[in-house]
Amino acid sequence: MSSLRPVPTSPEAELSPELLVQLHELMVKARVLEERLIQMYKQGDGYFWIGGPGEEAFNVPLGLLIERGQGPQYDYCHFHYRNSGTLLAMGADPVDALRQMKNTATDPYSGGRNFVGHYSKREWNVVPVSSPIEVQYSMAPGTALAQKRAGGRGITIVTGGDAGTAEGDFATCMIWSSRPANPLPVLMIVTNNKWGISTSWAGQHGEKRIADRGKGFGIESKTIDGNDPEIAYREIKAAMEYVRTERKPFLLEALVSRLNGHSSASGANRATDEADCLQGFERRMEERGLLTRARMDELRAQYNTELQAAHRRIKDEPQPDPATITDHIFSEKDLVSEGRGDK
Amino acid sequence: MSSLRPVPTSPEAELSPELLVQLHELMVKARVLEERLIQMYKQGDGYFWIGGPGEEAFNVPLGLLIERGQGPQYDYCHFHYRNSGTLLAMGADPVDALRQMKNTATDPYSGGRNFVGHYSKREWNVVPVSSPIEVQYSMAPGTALAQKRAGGRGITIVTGGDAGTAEGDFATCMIWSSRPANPLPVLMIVTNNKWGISTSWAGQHGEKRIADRGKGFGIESKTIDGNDPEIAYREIKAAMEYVRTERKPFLLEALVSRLNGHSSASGANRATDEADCLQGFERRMEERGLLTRARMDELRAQYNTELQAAHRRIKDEPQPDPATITDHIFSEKDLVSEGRGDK
Amino acid sequence: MVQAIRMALHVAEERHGVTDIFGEDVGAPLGGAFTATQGLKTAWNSPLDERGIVGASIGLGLAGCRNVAEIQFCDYAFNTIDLLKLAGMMHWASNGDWNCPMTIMTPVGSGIRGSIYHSHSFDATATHLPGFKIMMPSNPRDAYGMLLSCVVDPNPSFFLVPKALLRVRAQPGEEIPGEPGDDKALSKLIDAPLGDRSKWQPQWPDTPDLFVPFGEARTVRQGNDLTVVSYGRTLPLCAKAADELSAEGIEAEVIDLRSLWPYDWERIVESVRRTGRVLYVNEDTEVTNFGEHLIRRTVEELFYELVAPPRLLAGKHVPGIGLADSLEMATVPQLPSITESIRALAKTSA
Amino acid sequence: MVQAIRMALHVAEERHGVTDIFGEDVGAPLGGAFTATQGLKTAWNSPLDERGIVGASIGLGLAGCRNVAEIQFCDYAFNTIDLLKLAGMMHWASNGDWNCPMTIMTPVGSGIRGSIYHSHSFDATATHLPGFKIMMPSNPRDAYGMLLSCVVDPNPSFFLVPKALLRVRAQPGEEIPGEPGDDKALSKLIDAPLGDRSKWQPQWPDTPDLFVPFGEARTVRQGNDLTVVSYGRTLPLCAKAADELSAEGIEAEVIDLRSLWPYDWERIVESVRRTGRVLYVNEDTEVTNFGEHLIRRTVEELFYELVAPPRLLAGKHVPGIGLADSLEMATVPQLPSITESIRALAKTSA
Ligand SMILES: Cc1ncc(C[n+]2csc(CCOP(=O)(O)OP(=O)(O)O)c2C)c(N)n1
Ligand SMILES: Cc1ncc(C[n+]2csc(CCOP(=O)(O)OP(=O)(O)O)c2C)c(N)n1
Ligand SMILES: [Mg+2]
Ligand SMILES: [Mg+2]
Repeated sequence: MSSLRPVPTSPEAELSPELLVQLHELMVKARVLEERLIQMYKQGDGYFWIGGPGEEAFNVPLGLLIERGQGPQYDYCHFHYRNSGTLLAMGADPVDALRQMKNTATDPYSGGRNFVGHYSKREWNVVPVSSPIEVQYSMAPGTALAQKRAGGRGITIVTGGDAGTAEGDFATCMIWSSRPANPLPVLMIVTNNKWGISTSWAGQHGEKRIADRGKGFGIESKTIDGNDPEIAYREIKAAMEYVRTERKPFLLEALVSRLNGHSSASGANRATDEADCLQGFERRMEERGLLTRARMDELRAQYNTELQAAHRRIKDEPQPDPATITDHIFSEKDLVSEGRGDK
Repeated sequence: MSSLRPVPTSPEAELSPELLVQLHELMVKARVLEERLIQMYKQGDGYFWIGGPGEEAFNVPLGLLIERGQGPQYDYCHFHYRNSGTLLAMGADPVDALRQMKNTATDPYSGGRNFVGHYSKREWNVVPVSSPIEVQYSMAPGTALAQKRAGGRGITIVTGGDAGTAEGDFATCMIWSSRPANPLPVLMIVTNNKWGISTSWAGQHGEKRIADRGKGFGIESKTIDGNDPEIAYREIKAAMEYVRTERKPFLLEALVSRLNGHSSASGANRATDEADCLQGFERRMEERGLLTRARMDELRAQYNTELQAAHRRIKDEPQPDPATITDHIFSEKDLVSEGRGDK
Repeated sequence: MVQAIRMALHVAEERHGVTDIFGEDVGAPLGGAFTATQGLKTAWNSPLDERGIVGASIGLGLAGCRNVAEIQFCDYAFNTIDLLKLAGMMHWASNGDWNCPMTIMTPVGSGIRGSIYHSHSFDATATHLPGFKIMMPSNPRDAYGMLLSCVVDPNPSFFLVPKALLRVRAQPGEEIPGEPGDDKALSKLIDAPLGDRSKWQPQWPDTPDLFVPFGEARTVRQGNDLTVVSYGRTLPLCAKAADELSAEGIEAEVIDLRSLWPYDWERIVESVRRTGRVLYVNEDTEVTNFGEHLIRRTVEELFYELVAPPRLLAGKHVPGIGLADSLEMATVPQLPSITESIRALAKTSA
Repeated sequence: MVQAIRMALHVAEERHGVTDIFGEDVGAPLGGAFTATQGLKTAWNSPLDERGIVGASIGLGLAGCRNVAEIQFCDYAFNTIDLLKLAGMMHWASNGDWNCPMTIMTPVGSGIRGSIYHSHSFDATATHLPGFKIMMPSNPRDAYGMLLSCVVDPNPSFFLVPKALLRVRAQPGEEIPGEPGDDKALSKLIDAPLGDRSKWQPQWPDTPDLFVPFGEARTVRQGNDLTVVSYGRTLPLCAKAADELSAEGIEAEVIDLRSLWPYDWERIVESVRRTGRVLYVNEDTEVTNFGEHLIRRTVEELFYELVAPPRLLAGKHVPGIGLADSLEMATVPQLPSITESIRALAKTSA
């Protein structure tokens, strides 16, 4: 579908140099986008920032591997608020994230109604991201059920954080996906950054690995290093392949970093005690001679310039008209059913 | 506390003949009570019946082993609607269950407000049973926290059915009880009768054993035959001992029968395809020469007569005064705090 | 009424693309706690998990699968209000990008000696959830036509079923076209037999599409002395009380609101302009009650045309309905209290 | 106001037997999303699970442990309504056998550009839950005295915190006795420092017991032209609007309801009898809104003393508050709309 989509590789195979370069490029783009959004917050061009710096090594491969499209033959995406890298890898225009940050009327995801990172794109099966933690896990079985019935290889992907797995919805997703009467193609993802805002994982979670919670239900599961894009790419691909063909759930836990704290509510400043997946990957790319420092600096500078320009541009875009608050309470048309037809 | 309370036995030891006879007596009493309640329903002396025939072999030992009393030094009981045998074994007067069945003003558990089997007895730490499935599992960590802090051997016991474990509250209980920062003395019990009303366990539950769900959290767990009172007694005792001394949770799954269907809504008729724990136990007691058929028949007849008489008696007890519907919306006094003092 | 619901669901899955009718005990063998889903080809049993039920309903809706999700009793929907809110804002929060066709069907209210947890009402809660359309029938044909309207609507909807009326039959002339006039004959066609049902197949009568439009009330009795607006269980009681009071020379107009959101304000206005007196009747608890919204709007727009204070008769503000008959009768409106309220309002002098 | 809450919690754990103050991020190091629980000795962090929080709060209450459970934003309490109902009926359902002392503390309402999920109100939902007492402050001293009242009450209570007012300071003469008059001095004593807090200890000023009684409103401004009843965020706006309108010759009486359940009906009656006009203001969505209850009661009991229709100014019936300032301003009452509503009501002719 998308020109970004890479040629399939077998799960065990080394990733091709082209793919590695593409992963890097998108990781840089995602990082620069988040930095720009934080910048906007600090300059008063937006009330609140939340996003995914530190999760690029996982989120970018995820986005590349998603079968993007509309309707049950494609993947349904139930994301949380740290998936900007995934959206970029799927082909989203970063300027639109800036628009949502500045809550402009032109924000294509919510028309200035919702926080940044709260994506919605029916064309790509990206269901509206909402702030309440974990509710996406209760909805995921519904889209997966539609896909199971439709046949094909479409799967449902749901993402969330570690702390949120304490909500009952996480259990709901496992229970509904592993029903013997009708197991469902759900890829359950948890990006474990060891924090829920200020609360450390250590005191709250009796389980050694979140992935272990799948075992009681007979759900295949794995914990991976989400800071390495090569591992992430291969493991996501393998997990997806399992879900696509077996039509059964898989629980994937990725250990990731939280590079700028929880959100702007905690300052959004760069943490010094967290591993940076981008730095690590760039080092390896340099060592392997796949990219030079200069090329990488240039790339970053280029994205920076682009987004700075975009920031300036969207500053003057209109704010939503107050009279529109009552628009779209009810839909006149059944958009989702009309959009279901395969294409 | 109660004269019914047996002398402690080591978990492995054979149960004494006296204890076996006592278990049998209470199982018969519990069975006769349920049969009377069903009878009342069929005669129009009550709008709805629900109860625990088929669970006596588990519920009676449970009741005998509970440390009965008021406040955190004693056990807190968060029961569901099938625990009549447990209450009897704790020393409840069966007549009171008849009163609740007939929703009389004299019903000591709810004053004619709630369904039969919905016990409440602050004096014994029996918190009000409520109809919504599984909410008791969300409340249990609260009483256990009070007990952990108070010191001593008091534990929190929570019971529920198999189907209800699909509610998020079941996961909540495991999460809150196994927090590394403060593990809690909760004995989580699931009586698995393989049914949720008309819905078979088989199609809905991906886990092989409900007890397996504890493993992910590092919670000790076990599945036992709940149709054998000797096994039940020993296993409940061992599990309790673990919780009392380790001050950590334990998950105990007991496989039981459902002898009269779900409730009066499904007719309350005797099922023919379920093992009857009382029959099995009586056979063994006879074989071992501990009881004769004649003695057992006599016992049953005696309870029958007693409860029939009680039924007649309570028929004429007054119904609640309509003006009382607004009584007890708010409490003037802090009853639970006043009742907390050790005794 | 329960058969009307079942027939509507059959039509919904046959002709209107409903792919899933699900919830606790909704599928075989039981076909629902009240038999509303017996014999339906897309009915299935879910885990005992209301959050999962509502979540799956939303997910199915987002995937374009029209579905009817049952909460066995509305009393058990109160741990899902966040998910319902989410459903109600899907279209709005995405600025019109997504919609979510789904119907939550749930029995509500008193009347079966259901005690504390089988007697709750849901109209106050539902009307406080923006983004939902809400229907509540008082007779079988309306149940049929409302459920079909809910199902074909592209938005989330509540179909609230007054459980006290589930065994009620159609008034003569108000049958669903195509259903056999004879109750026994209908039962034979579509009620599952007792005992083994594994080989049973329902014989569906050929009933047509029939849609009760959202926002359209129905005047069930005309009168010029006062206006009574109700819905669900209390509606037939209001009609009965009004009929009886005719003997006393009181002629009450009785309006069945039917659609709680959107609602037929025009019809209320027209009637209250004529009568100058209005009584709203429902059985939800009376504090922060939907009838209070209707009173607010009444005084906002019709204050100067009222000849007596508008009234609400609703359930007492108590934590639940007690099991004993004496308690239930004292807690929610019954024929005597409705009659008395109508009489009192008719006599209130201006 | 946030420091007043913290001081009340300190007094509650020191002198009134509170054993647990808990919720998401309530304990160290953060001490609450709004710093309300910094430095408290019984504060601890819970798992991210609101059902567990409310459940544990009930369990603690049943075990006789007075406790304050925080829901980080009331927007996240909507999956716990069933548990809240349960808490509210513990005493009633057991026919007086058990009671359940517990306080649910939660920030409510708009005013921080919180977008859809940090702007919800909770007063409509809370007042529809029998068995709860409900307080909502509009100034620091009330926050202090209400929280203490909630804590010592033997029943479940809601302490609803208008998040827009958390940074508001006491009016001169309305300080809490014992607190240093100087804000900086207070901050130095009890605000946790930035950076490493592991060795920090708060220096609590010696503040006395002070209880705002349930059911007691406060007249913040006297006037004879009309009565304005509000609470929380909109209360200071109503007072300000009234002050401004004085220049136009409109003298509004402004009542801070403070205690939403039970509420001070006598004070409203006395005032409305005098003024004949009443405006209720809150920011929850306007359909099935607690202000509509107050209007219902007003017309029920004071109809013939009204000289103009009683009015409600509340939030628009939309699924949420949009992030953009333009959207938030258009959705919930602000100074201009409040001023305009008061003016219009004062001028409505009888
Ligand atoms: C239901 C709910 N409760 C509380 C919050 C407030 N909150 C926002 S993010 C967050 C922590 C989430 O932690 P985690 O799930 O680990 O995700 P992370 O932010 O670390 O990626 C909390 C408590 C919320 N948004 N939703
Ligand atoms: C929250 C909730 N949902 C639904 C119901 C209706 N209901 C009552 S009992 C029951 C089945 C319970 O099955 P299980 O948990 O296995 O317990 P069992 O009755 O078999 O002992 C259901 C669905 C309820 N009481 N509460
Ligand atoms: Mg985290
Ligand atoms: Mg069961």
